[in-house]
Amino acid sequence: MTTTLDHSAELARAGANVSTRWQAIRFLARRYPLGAFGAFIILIFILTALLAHWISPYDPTLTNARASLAVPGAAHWLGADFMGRDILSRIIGGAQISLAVGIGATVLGLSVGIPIGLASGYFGGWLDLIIQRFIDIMQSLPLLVMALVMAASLGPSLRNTIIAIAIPLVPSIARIVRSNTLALKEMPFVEAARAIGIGETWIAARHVLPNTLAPLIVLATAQFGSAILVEASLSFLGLGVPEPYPSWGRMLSESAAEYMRTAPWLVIFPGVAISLVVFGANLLGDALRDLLDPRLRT
Amino acid sequence: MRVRRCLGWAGNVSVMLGAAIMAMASVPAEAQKRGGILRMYHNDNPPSASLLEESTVSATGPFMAVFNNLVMFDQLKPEESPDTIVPDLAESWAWAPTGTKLTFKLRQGVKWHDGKPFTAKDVQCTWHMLIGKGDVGDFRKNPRKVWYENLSEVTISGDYEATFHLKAPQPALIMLLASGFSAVYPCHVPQQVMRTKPVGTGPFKFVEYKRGESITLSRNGDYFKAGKPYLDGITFKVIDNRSTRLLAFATGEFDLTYPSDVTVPLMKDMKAQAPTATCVLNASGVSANLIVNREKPPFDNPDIRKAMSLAFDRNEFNTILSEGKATYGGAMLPRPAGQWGMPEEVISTLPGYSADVKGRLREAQAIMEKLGYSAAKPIRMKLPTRNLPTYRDPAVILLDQLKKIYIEAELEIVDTPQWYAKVARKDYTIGFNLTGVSVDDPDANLVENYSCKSERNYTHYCNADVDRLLATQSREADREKRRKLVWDIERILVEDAARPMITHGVSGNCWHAHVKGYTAHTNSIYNNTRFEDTWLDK
Amino acid sequence: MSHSRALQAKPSAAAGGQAKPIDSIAGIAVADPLLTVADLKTYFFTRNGTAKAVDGVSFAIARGETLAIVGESGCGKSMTALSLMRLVADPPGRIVDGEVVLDGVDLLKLPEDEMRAMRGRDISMIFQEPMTSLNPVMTIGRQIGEVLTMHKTMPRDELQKKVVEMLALVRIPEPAQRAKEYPHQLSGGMRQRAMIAMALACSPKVLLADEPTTALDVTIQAQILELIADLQRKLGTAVVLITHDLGVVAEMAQRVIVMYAGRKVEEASAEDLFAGPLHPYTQGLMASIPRLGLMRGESAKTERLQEIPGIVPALYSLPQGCVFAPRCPRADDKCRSEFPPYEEKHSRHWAACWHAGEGKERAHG
Amino acid sequence: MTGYLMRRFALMLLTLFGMSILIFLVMRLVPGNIADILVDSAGIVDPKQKLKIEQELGLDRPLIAQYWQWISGLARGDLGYAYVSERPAIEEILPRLPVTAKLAVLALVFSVLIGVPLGVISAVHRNTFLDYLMRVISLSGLSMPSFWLGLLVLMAFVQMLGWIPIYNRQPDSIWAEIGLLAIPAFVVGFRSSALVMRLTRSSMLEVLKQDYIRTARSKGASEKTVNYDHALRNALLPVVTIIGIEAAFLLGGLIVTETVFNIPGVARFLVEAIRSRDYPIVQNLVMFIAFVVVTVNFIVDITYTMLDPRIRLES
Repeated sequence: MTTTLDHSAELARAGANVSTRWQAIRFLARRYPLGAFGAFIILIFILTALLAHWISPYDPTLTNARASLAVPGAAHWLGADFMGRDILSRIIGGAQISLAVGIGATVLGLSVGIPIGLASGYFGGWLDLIIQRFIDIMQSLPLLVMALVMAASLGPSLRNTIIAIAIPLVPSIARIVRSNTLALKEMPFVEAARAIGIGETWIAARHVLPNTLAPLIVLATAQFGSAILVEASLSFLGLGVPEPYPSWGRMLSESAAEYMRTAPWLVIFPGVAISLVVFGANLLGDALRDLLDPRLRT
Repeated sequence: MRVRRCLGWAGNVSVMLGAAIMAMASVPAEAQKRGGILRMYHNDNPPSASLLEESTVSATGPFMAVFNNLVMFDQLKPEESPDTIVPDLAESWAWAPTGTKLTFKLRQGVKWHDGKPFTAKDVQCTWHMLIGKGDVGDFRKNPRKVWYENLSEVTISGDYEATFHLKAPQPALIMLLASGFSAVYPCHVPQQVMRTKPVGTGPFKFVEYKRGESITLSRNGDYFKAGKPYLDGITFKVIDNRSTRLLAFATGEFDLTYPSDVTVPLMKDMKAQAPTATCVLNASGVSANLIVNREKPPFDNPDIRKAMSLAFDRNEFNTILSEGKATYGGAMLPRPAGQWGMPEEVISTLPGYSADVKGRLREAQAIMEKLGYSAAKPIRMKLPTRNLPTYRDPAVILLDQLKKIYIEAELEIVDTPQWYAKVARKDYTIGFNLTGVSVDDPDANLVENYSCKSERNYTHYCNADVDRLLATQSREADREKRRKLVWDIERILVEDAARPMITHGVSGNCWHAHVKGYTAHTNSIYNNTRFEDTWLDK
Repeated sequence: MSHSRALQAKPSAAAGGQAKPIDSIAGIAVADPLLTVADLKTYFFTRNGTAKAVDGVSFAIARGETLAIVGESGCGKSMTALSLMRLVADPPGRIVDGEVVLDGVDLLKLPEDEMRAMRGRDISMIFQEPMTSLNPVMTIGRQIGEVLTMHKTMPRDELQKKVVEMLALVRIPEPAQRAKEYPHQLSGGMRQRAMIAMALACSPKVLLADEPTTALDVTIQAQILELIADLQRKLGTAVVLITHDLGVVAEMAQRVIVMYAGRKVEEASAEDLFAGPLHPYTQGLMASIPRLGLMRGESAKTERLQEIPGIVPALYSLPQGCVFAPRCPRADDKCRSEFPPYEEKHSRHWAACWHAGEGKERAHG
Repeated sequence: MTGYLMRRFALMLLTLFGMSILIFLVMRLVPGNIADILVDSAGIVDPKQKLKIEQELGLDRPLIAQYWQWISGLARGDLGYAYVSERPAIEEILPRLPVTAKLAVLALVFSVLIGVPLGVISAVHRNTFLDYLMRVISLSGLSMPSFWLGLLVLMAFVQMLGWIPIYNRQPDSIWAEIGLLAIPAFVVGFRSSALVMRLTRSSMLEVLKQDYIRTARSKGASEKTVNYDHALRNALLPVVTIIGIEAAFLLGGLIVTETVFNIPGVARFLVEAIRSRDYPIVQNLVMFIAFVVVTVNFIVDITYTMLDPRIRLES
């Protein structure tokens, strides 16, 4: 009851031989084939980003006059853009940017949202009231509009893009932490901890937080996907990650859209990359929700 | 040698092609048909409708047709030069023997669009506002103030004569007055209105401007040039995406592309998509260049500046951006489109212009290596440029070239609102920049961008020798003598790496066969959109 | 509610006096059975293994008779009833074996659409939670009328009349008005009455009542039970009453089946069962009910209430041998290794226990 | 009930007030102001000219005074003057609203028309191949950036029909307009439909687990009656809430889609105004969007109470 993460009991009951981690993974993969596929996509994505330097056929920023708008072929598998930069290399490089934005914004959102939600739910009172109103305000704008305003106000850079995307992610994190905290703080084990004189902050951090982990993991996975999407949209509108970083969204934006007819691969491949990664994150998120949140099991 | 050949070829072909077609388009034998709306698109939102306050082609395109100048470049002649200047609101003009007084005889019976009569007072008002004489009201911006640095006052004699008084002779003043930007404004209309609902004397009246959507002009029935204009009106639909708008042109949604909107790589596709349309390629009057902060390390070191100049592979820029059709030279538009360009034999002697690209690169690398830089130990810096694709694309190529001389620059995309402020603060080492020139004349181009006093000399390049030579050439009436002076200035600018020039761009313009009486100019994109001669053969 | 009264209210004549066991059915035989359930097995196939929710249950019931199925929650009573209706959620549940013969028709072999036609018309069910068992966004009248339209064709106004009639029959005041109301506007007791009206609208042959009074106030409970008994007499419906409340059993049932962990462990007439429970589980159940002790005039002070230690085992990891052994005070090695056969220990009193009838005798006084 | 509504309304006003402060401050944190832009567009760097423009626009006044000017004007229905166009902001915003509204409504219709049936079918056939297929389709819809989908649709149109479905002039009739807007609306709606589908499905599954569904079955109701008469009726209640969330979601999608399809609506105008630091436009538009979101949520709340007899008939 203390944690829904512990699957060993369930695994054992199912009679699966889970003596090794690998077998546990195989077991889960069989139970959640779509989730496993999602995890596979994300894994490939992360590996691509980490190994970009070694697997990239060209330097993603290397221009080449002779390869301008090269058609996909042997030299450039996915073609080249107007400036002769290899699209495959740029997609591989773009994975780094997307990963940085996805993880950066999610982690930043969590690290701001969790304390806010904990404080709001655990201490209640006027603090809760103020935080709740503030969350209301933040949530009265669509995610993209909020990110847009923030991105414009911070100026275009990788760091600012991460911040701009993290800000609108905070309310939903704070909200979920708060509601879990409210439910948990009346639980016997929290009462017990309080009874033996453990400090309130310590209780909040050590006892309440780990128990909100499951919904947070589910939410974070979903937010990872939407952070990547929002980055793509911001970059598409010219307010995201600037050159020379090969951002997928910007690859799609004007310079690519200029060649929509003459060089469609400039529009197709980066879009496929974005969709695939977000699709993977969504599949994984769905499976994690099934796995971690038994109430939502279908 | 390769560079030079390429250069000459590119220039010749584009211009000759343009000129030939233009000549055909402007055959006057056909009888003009009246009526119809000219459907155009716009690639941008003009900042305002006030030509005197703006300096982009996005403003002249739609609004030049609302106004008249004193004089203008013949709309149907492709090349702009002192010889193609024709009367507009001025019937005739004459220089005083001292060369310091220029008197215009003005048309009578001309009416502003609001019905008020046009008089010499309006001419006086306009230029006094431009030189800051008297109350300028809410006239906010004055980008071409330096053009009239030499103008002390405008006097009038009666309602139909105005005289420009100069501090020193300036024969090229008449060229400046023929620019599309040199509109005559009414005294009685506040500037706020001129920015939003401009009142002119021109062939078309302003109807409305919906930002991000459209600009609409309608025929001025009272236009003082008899029988003109032929069109009932002109509409500009704003479409941001170039692919979209060019496709819309190809599918017949529009009659004419926006001036200079068709890039070289898209020309082929345009010809394939709209085979019956006329497409011409001309100098855009826009040069790609670098602004260099000579006070900030490492570019305070002349050796590094020299290495950078040597390292440019202009051909690569040219091939990627313009399929080799752009031209190279100094600050002035190169020959043959340009009137003032240096001869090829002069250009090839300039540092960093020799055809031996590899040799130059090796030389540049040697300089850098001597200073202790290498691929392992590069200079790291940021290279700012504006957040516009026309700036970004070439800047990316530049980054790649700088890498070869061990300068690892990261592009810093600066939003338009911060660009000039940043430059003014000298908050850059080198930056990528585009310079557009509306009139191919040193008094416009060089004075605007390199004289110490100019509002638009945002690099604050200031060289007393250059200023002295600028003043001398401006007074010089003999064109050949003036040309020599200009070349001297050009050499100093190149050697100082004032704004190292990369290429002078070319751009295309297309129109469907039924559009008549429109001519693309070969040496400017700013001065040919009066549309008073344009008609539709439908 | 007085318990002595409850005992008196119990019908004295048990049906099926001249009982003769039918083949393959271990248990009290019923002459002219209306519904016969034989060796019913309903298993749940879950990620965690197979749960045998109903494991070889057999019984029969005659027209107009009331049979009670008792046991703790989770012992398979409700699943037995749902299996009869063929409403076990599939997946994960499935009826894997057995027969459910109603009036000569084996329900388990019927195609789904024919089964559907039987539900509500020949066999219907009342559920435990009147709060949640009624559709919150439909009026009471519509929900009752729906049963009628599904099984009969009748003109609208007649339907309306019949609905009001049914509501009147279950003694809902102002029936015409109530028909237009939504479930949440009715009290718990009223909702259960409406539920009964719905179940009986087509005068079914068998009514399965799954804990019909558990969720209600004590005072209402008696009224509802009385209503069911009353309507049963009027309509001649056989009632399978599922409950954990032995008081209710005493009041309503002629015969009783005790279930534990999906199996039938004891079966007898109500009289016999209360007089002398044989299975230690039944004994435990009775000992845990205070009023049964009080009923016998014993002082609550002298008789400590007993509770059955432990909990019902998880159905997918049943122990070997007697399933009750882990909780049974009398369990020995034999119990733990061998499953006891279901035998007639006394006349018309069956049980599955190696030690049937031993000990605890004093509970019966 | 009225007490609840009053409280909700007060909270709504509070939220909007907070939003006004937030957006006002955030916009002023933006490096560079309109004066920079106006000066830059002319390519001049004279600080005197910039200062003059700032004075003209009141940008040199204290923030509190600027805020008060805006808010007090807003209360009077005066949105101030757009900096760039120098026209009343209301004249810039109002004419752009109808097309965005039409687009949003059409997109919402698409998302409901696609999302609800798919969600129901998916729930009814849960864990079958059909369910998996629909979930994968909806998930991929949710994963595609709508601008990319828009670009693909544009490319397909051009490639196949040689016609580009962009909004470059006011269509002749309302039907022609709807026909033209249907394409971008479909793009936005398809993406949102994924959300509606998923939520309908889970809502439907939740309902199908309810006791009253079992009751309906015990009455002999057919699967069709159970699914569409008993379950859907209940499952649609939370879907109504979803549509509220959708409204906000859609506005985000419209920003990029209006850009791709060149639709002269407010969403694209907002991006443009942000780029040119046109505070009066940005402030008022953002407030307007917040107002729409908050109001729609409010209306959804009311609708919910109207639709659910449990709440509606509460005294």
